[in-house]
Amino acid sequence: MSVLINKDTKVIVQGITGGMGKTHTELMQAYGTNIVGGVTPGKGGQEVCGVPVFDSVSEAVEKTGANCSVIFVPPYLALDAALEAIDAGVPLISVITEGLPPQDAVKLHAAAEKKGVLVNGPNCPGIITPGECLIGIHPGSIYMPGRVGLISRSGTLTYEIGLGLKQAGIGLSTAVGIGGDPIIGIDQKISLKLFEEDPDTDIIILVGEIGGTAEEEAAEYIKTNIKKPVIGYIAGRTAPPGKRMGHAGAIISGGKGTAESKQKAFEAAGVQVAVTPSEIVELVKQVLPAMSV
Amino acid sequence: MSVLINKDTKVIVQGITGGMGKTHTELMQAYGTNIVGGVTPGKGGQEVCGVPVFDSVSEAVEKTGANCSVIFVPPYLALDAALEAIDAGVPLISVITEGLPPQDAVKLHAAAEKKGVLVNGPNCPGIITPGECLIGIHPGSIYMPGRVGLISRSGTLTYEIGLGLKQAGIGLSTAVGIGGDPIIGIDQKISLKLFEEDPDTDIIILVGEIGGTAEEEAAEYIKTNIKKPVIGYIAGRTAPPGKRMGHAGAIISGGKGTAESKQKAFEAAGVQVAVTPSEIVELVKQVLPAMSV
Amino acid sequence: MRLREYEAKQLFRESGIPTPEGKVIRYAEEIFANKIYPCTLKTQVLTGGRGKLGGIQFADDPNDAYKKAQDIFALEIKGDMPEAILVEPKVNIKREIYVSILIDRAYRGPIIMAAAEGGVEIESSDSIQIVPITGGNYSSYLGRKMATQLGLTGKDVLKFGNIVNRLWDVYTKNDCDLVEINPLIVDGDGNFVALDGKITINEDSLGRQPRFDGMLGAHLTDLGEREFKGKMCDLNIVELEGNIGILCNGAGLTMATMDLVFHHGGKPSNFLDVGGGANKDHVTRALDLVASDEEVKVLLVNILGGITDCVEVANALKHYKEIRPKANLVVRLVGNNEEAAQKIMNDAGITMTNVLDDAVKQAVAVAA
Amino acid sequence: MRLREYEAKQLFRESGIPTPEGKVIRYAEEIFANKIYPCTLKTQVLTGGRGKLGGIQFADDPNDAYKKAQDIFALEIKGDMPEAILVEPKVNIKREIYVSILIDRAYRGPIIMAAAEGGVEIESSDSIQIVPITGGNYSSYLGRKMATQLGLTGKDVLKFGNIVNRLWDVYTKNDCDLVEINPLIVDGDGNFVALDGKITINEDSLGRQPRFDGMLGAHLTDLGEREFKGKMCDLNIVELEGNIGILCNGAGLTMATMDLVFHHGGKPSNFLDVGGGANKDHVTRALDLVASDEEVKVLLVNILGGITDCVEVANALKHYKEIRPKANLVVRLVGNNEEAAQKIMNDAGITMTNVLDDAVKQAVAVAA
Repeated sequence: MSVLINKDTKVIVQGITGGMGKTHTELMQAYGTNIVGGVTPGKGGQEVCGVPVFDSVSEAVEKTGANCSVIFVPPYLALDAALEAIDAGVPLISVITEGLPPQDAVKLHAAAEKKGVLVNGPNCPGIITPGECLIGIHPGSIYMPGRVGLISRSGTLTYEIGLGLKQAGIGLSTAVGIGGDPIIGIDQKISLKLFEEDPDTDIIILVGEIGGTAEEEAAEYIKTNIKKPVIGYIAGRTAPPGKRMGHAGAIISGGKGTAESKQKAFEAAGVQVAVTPSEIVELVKQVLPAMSV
Repeated sequence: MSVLINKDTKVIVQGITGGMGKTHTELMQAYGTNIVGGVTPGKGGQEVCGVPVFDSVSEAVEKTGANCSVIFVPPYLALDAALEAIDAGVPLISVITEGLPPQDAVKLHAAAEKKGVLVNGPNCPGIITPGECLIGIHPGSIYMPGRVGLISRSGTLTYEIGLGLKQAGIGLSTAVGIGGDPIIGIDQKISLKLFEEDPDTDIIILVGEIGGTAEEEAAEYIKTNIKKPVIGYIAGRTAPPGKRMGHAGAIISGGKGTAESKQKAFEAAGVQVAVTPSEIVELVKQVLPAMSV
Repeated sequence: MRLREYEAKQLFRESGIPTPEGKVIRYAEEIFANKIYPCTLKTQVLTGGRGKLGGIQFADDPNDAYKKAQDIFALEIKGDMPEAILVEPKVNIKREIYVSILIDRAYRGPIIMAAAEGGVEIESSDSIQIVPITGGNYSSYLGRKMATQLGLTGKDVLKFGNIVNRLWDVYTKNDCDLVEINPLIVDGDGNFVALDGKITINEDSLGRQPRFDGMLGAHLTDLGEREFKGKMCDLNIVELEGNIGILCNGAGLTMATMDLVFHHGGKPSNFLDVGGGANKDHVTRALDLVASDEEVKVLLVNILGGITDCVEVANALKHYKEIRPKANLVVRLVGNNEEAAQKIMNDAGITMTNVLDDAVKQAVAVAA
Repeated sequence: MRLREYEAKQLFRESGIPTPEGKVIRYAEEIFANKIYPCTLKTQVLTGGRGKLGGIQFADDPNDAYKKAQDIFALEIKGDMPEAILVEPKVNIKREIYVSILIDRAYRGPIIMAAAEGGVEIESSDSIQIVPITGGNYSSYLGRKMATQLGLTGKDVLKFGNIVNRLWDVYTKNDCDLVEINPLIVDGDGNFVALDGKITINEDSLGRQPRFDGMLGAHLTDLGEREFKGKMCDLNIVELEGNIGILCNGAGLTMATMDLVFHHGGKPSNFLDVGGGANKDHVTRALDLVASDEEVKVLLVNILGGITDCVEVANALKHYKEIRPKANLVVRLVGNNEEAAQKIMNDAGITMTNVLDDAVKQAVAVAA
């Protein structure tokens, strides 16, 4: 079992004919993801990566029965692409695209909420259920299947932790890369709820970073809603205040969004906090035997 | 009993300081409607018709506990006024204003649906529960309380029928003037449902007119959902095709929206159809004794 | 307010929709400034079906064009004389498409309507496709969705989608009831071009669309003289064939009253809805308008005052009676401020009838 | 991209927000064209707190103004030299208000933020009011709602609401992250005027806002030289005080790596996130940028390829090593296309470390 995606997920790729779309379609296919088609307006009728390309999402859904879309289109076209997928009734959409203007993101998420559509991202690595299905840009080979749920704001840091766990022989039920943008769809709370309800997830790892108050809110949520053990990590403990850290723009400003505040919130919610990525693995190892008792 | 409004309804008037707003506030008060305040941005703090004027709907709701708003503001300001009432959590809004641009009406109703707010109108006479509460511009004196529910697209025709019934000693539970615009909130179906569920309504009168397909849709709805007797009437049987009839713009065009089509739909749904307004009264008289058996 | 073809095309171009490079001429002699042949000359009238009636001609050279321009300027189309001719280069048509945006009651909002074949009989076409624009929230994919519904493929999906994007711009920017391109053609080079267009500006919105100020009158050619005058002072009158003038307030009541006149064997000479909240002056104008029809033997006034104050109507009737003491007048006046109105009417010597059927029967009897 | 005051005010005026009638001067001598006294001279720098540092002066006559203009042009504000002075007539301030529109994570959309008192310390004010603009759907009542929340009454509700309407126009039309008027003043005649303003254009949106083309560089005065260069080629580098250069992909991993360097007792000289999907050339530019810092004793590269192709990184490292054979390089490179990258690295004689902690420890040891 897993959350959000599994071996039965039928995926279409919006922007499949672009360089990035094509490359990652091949990687997803190599991983075993059931890519049933692609969408590039104006290129319908072609075949790319062995799957048909359609001019519209509704046509793709109708002809393939797709229930998930991964979006690789350029930033200024991503809102329209996502609205198209929402309108076509796709229940799960992963927007990989980085650099979506925030005013577009607001419209995207408002439309998704209205229709009850789950949107992963934007600016995210996607989701992987190891051994079953990969949507997005995760390097599939560095994860193994197992019973740990992973939630992360950062893409590459997700890989880091997946790899560390694999090297320790620990696998994941699903890894959800929720994305680093200020406004995202599937957030920490939604992911926590899904993992709590998933019978095949035993432990949850929550990887946060400085900036915003999402971790504090997640900690509040954990207090009352999550019974499974949660292990937390916060990137950016040593970041200088007032500087945008990296492309995702994590920032400590006005004394808000600090690692200390997040760590305290985690601890108050009973979340064990790791100081380094490898410590996460150690903590999981400690919790796992306790659970098998 | 009644539908939508009763003696406990607390009403605010948006546009209370305007000529029409003031006049009809006085008429509503004279009828006994519990007007708790008014809203005119920029005129907060004044008193009009013995009630306080507020600058915003949220302030008015907070201070008065209003659960209904009647809107008398000019056409190009009506969308904003209605959005303000929706945002302030007012559950029932009656937009009396005529001449709201259709593109504004689309936005208004989309916002209302999203929040589950009932909007009466625009371009409507409002609603009256005789003897208890009047919102809008109905001349209160021509109705009497009773057990007949009245739904009408036309304002003055509603009065005509209310008067005819009163002269025959028949009263109304509630009269809902749904308004003549192409896009309205509380429509025939919603009104039918409310009257069907109202224990103090025995018969329903449905007054339609040529143009559009609302009557045909209502007939379909009646077939499967309405057990109470329904008496129908359609204005415009003799209207020449292709001509806009009156300010509300009822029109038969392209062979659609004809009185014949509506009459057939009514008859197929078991709705008795009156050919003149006075015949409505006769039909009600026939049905009433049958019911008291 | 329906625009003429050349006006519609101007709005198209402002929003980036390609049209043929046309020129508007108001005198036949202006045709000699046209340098591109063969060309098309199209009469600029508001009524449809001008092509079948000779309003569209093709010309191969200046002399031919001059003769045809003279013909067209002299040609009345269903009572409408052309105010101009639009001259355009004749285009190479590979394909014709119909596309429009309009508000639809059933969808509670705007829809895109299109058909894979353009043409004049589009209303009755079976191939009409619809894409709703839910809540008025447009995004480009909706235009492309329509493209695929029409069976377009490849680059044509983007080209057609782009036309719809711009059509949406025309529709919202100008508060339109309808924007229509018919036909939207694909020319020899594969470009999408609006060959003919129809735009209806929502009349309730004219007050916030200053660019159309003062244009309404020149765009109402399908109305009779009284209908036109009424429209110009916000009185909605429809002229009929009979001899009973009807003046009511509200479309529903006016229609019911008209139906009732027919029902009781009478013939209305008109249908006049004074609208909501009419004051004395407005009602006076309405009364004058009906009275200006010499066929009218009796004037049937049926007013139920809600937003309309009965006193305002009574004062207008009093004034009317003073000017035309012999006019036949049947009056029913009920509703807000009824008692005060009653008094004015009594003082003016106008009798009132309380029951609608009685009033109608009385009017029919007088007119017979 | 944060705009200077005079640039912000230009956008304000384009959307109809009143500002004082100002003039931008770039040479002190231009002050003599100013005719209105007393006047205010304001240095046009990007950093805040200019008033306390002498960047705002008042002058009563041309000679006074000239002297002060010279002073201001010579005055550095937190490392920033003025590129211009904004000269405005001194205004009569009856009241100061703070108002802004910005995106807020918690509300998942834009909010109106305002306080009944303007001033520089607004961030820490207790009187901040918030009105969310749900789903980005603005309507005028939201501005008026804020007015009433601020305690404004009467005509001021409409005047303030009108300012917010226009501020929303500025915000959406220019793809802003933030539009702020501080203070919004009420002058002696009761008019609302934007006395100072701050606008931040969203950098991801610059590509669709052609009016700001080429302006980014001149609006980054708070960056170090390398930070500036990085920004200009889409490399996000933050300069620190140590001697270990860090090059990673992704903000989270870069921060985690930086944290780990500190954790193991090292001192990073910088933090560089090459972003997602970097190719060989981009990584080469990143490597050159870090290497240009003479303090860097060792370069720690930690790349986990997802959207980034490990081969592209390997080729960049190979090239780097060829040019600087003696440079200390600790490399960890895992993920998509890892085997092929491994081969390139082996051929180039660069050893790789598989475990992050090992890589960091190794770098710390080399730098010590």
